[in-house]
Amino acid sequence: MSDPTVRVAERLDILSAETSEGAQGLQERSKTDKDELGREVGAVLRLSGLTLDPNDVDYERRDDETMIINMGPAHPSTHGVLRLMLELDGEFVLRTKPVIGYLHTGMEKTGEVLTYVQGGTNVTRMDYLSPVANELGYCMAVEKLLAIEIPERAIWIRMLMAELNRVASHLVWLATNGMDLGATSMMIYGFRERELILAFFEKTAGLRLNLNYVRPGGVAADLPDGWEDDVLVICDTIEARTYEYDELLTGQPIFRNRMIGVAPLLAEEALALGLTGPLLRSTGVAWDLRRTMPYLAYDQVDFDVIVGTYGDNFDRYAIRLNEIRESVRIVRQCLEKMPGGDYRSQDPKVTPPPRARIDESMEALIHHFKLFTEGFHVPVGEVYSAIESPRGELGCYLVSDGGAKPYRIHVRAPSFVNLQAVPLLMRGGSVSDAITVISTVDPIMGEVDR
Amino acid sequence: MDARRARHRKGGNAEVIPLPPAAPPGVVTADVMASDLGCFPTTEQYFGLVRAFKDDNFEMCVDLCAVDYLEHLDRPLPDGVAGTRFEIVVNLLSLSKKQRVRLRVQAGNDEPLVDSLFSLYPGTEAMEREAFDLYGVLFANHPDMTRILMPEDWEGHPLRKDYAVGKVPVQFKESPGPR
Amino acid sequence: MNVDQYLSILGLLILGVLFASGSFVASALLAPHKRPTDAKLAPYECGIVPEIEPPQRFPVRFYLVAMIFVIFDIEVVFMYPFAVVFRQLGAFGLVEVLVFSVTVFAALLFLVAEGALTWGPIKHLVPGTPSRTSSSTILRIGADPEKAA
Amino acid sequence: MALEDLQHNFLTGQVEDLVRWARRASVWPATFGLACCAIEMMAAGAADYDLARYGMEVFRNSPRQADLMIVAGRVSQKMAPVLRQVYDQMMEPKWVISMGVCASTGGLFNNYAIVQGVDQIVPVDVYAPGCPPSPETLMHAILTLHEQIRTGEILQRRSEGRPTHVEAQSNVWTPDVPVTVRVGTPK
Repeated sequence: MSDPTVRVAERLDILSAETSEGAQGLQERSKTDKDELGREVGAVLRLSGLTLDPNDVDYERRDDETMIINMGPAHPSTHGVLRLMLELDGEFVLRTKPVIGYLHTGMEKTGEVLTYVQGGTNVTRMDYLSPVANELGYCMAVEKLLAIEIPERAIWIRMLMAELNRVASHLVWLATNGMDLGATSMMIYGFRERELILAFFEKTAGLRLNLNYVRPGGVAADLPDGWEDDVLVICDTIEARTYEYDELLTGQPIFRNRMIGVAPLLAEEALALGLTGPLLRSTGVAWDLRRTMPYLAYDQVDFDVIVGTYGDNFDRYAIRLNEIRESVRIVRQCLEKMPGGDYRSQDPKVTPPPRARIDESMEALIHHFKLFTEGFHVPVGEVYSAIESPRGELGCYLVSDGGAKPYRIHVRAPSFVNLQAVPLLMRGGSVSDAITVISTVDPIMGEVDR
Repeated sequence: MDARRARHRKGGNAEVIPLPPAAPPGVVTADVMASDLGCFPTTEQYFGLVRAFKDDNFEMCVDLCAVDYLEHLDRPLPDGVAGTRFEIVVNLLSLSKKQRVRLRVQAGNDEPLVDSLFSLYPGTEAMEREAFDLYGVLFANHPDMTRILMPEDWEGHPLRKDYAVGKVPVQFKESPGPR
Repeated sequence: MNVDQYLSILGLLILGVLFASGSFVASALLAPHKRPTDAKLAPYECGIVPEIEPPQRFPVRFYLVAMIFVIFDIEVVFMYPFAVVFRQLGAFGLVEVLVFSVTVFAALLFLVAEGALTWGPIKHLVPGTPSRTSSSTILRIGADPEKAA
Repeated sequence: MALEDLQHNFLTGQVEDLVRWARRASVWPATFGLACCAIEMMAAGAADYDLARYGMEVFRNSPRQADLMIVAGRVSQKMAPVLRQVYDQMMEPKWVISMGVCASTGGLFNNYAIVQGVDQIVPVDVYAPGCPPSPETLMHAILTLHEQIRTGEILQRRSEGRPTHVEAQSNVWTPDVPVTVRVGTPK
């Protein structure tokens, strides 16, 4: 009797049928039509129409000269379960097609089953490097539908946590980007600094990751007392350490050869592809939602928007490194200007009453019971609210039919759109450049596949 | 609170912005929440309107998603717009004017078909494939109309309202099986 | 013909044979008897079972690199006999071997001149200014509105 | 006379303990990071919670050199056959830690897209609870695995008696594991 745990198939093609994604993958050149071939080669529409400069796209290349290979889901440097089908001519990448969906969790379907109170836990697991950004986008959409005002202190606490989360996300990017280029010590430094921030998150929200701290109507809990010197320690250490990373990486010849001038991007192409975040700013377009369409209290805080010039890998690295310093600057200003008052809106329909009052007043008990079993009702309507997450514009489109559960929740994930720049940036570079392209585009598969 | 102040608080600019000059005639507009202009083009006007917006320097198509209004065919819509089951919501953004526009296209009941925006904004290619994969909305002359998230041989479109959530009953009490 | 000169070569030969056969015997003895499954025999392609057979034709660049290796390989083979008797040959031997290696090196120079080793990516890179630091090519746009647009 | 034909007697007693001790002390994990748990696994591998103290300092990327697969994150339907393929290509003896509730039981996402529990695909040795499990929980799971290795069988890892997958329940769609890994599509 064959061992039940061993998966044998009489013919290998039965096995291969299970993991091949057929039409979603890269087909031979003879089977792909001109438009799709242009897309896979990375030709991007410019204002003057689809520019497929003939010498760039060589249709007549025969299939046996090139090799189609998988840089598949279980790959150390694809930052998660991204599968890239590459057509290689020796060492150089001719065509790329990202095949995604290997982490599709049906979060938008689960979002329709959970009430508004529980929605935060589902949304926070999308971009698992910056959970506060997801919750913030979702809660701002719900609050716009509810049309309630949240107290001053909640606004500033949200800004503080969002910026700390941006620093943590960029630190992980620096770490994995360093490891992709062989600087494994950067991996250790990056995660060492991040532990400081995670310790503070654990102290305020009780969890290191997936905090569910930002809730519709304000914040789950007030900041722990003595949080000022925690945040001060974080700001000083990380500010000093960024100069250490600068010293470690920027002067390093291998790092420079693999990052400077590799995978340049034009502003026109970035806008046509709908890219946002550090990818768009690296091409010189100064678009940062915190500055151009300020939300929360970003207009009362002084910070710089970092913009690149060449749009190549090095610019994206420089942008993210300096954005850490900007975020630390914002955190310092939040530290000074943090107002007093309550941390959650006092509207009983939205915020559950404090535990102590439940035993005293019957009405508080009813509110508590209704809020946590059925959740609060949101008036009919639809809204799109967008914030600036570390990877770009994170939008939340919410449709409510008056019930306690969102009728439709769609999260516009910045990584999902930024991933479309990968064929364009990889075209013509070598496979080692492909690794740096994936790293600087910084896709998070939880957010891409939702 | 006067309407202008209310509108501003909802995230949009003070007043509703006008339609671009080159827009096809007869497009119904409405004051849509948290966006500077809400348009309800029909499937015929859809492509022309988006091209008009693109020429009126709306440089970026930020978001495109489908919504399934199976239980709410009679939802509140501006007059002159017949609500169908599927609806495509497109979000355009103008970086120079700092404005957002939201288009809601009624895409039909059982065989939703809308023409693709790929030739205007190549960035919508993946979003349209996702709308096709999860909702079954077809996009005319889209370069690669295949599934993007679900496995290739998956039947059905999961995010439709008549598709079960696929919950597996969880045994809490003394569960008979090993798990 | 004194034999002891070749004794060391014989010993080396025997050791080589022993090592080679030894590993086969050990693996036959200690390896688990299960036949490797189809999956284990299939090449590892990041978790995807490969369906398309990789083409047998390889780009010509790899062949040129192999040629460079062969040049140096031949050169070293001819150096062995020289190394055994280089003391008796004296200065003449040294000059002779230098001339030989210079002529072989010329072949390498020709190949490198032909661009066998310059594999630069097809897409030309943006000529970055050498002195780029992490803050030289970025622009800091402050809060003043006219610069931010 | 292969390792598996060792008669458990006095003579070979010490050899088995030596082999098991050696294996326990140098288990190399294969990076199978899927979602949020992968970030916590990396944090566990980094400086503060250092996995190197258990002899696991290097995360092997190819299954040919890995002994342990830490399934860190939620396994989607599209990922199931890939996970099974990587598991099959791992060298014997191999172990599996199912890290996080999403890998162990589908966790928060009880829907069409997630395989409800990775033990429907690969036989799992240790389940680490938590969403995501903090690095300490992961280390606790690793230590329990070490105990299992130290006291377990040398090669007969999967005794027939212990069921490795969900029995077929009539009313519920069940994946017919293990040959065809693609789980059915619920209606």
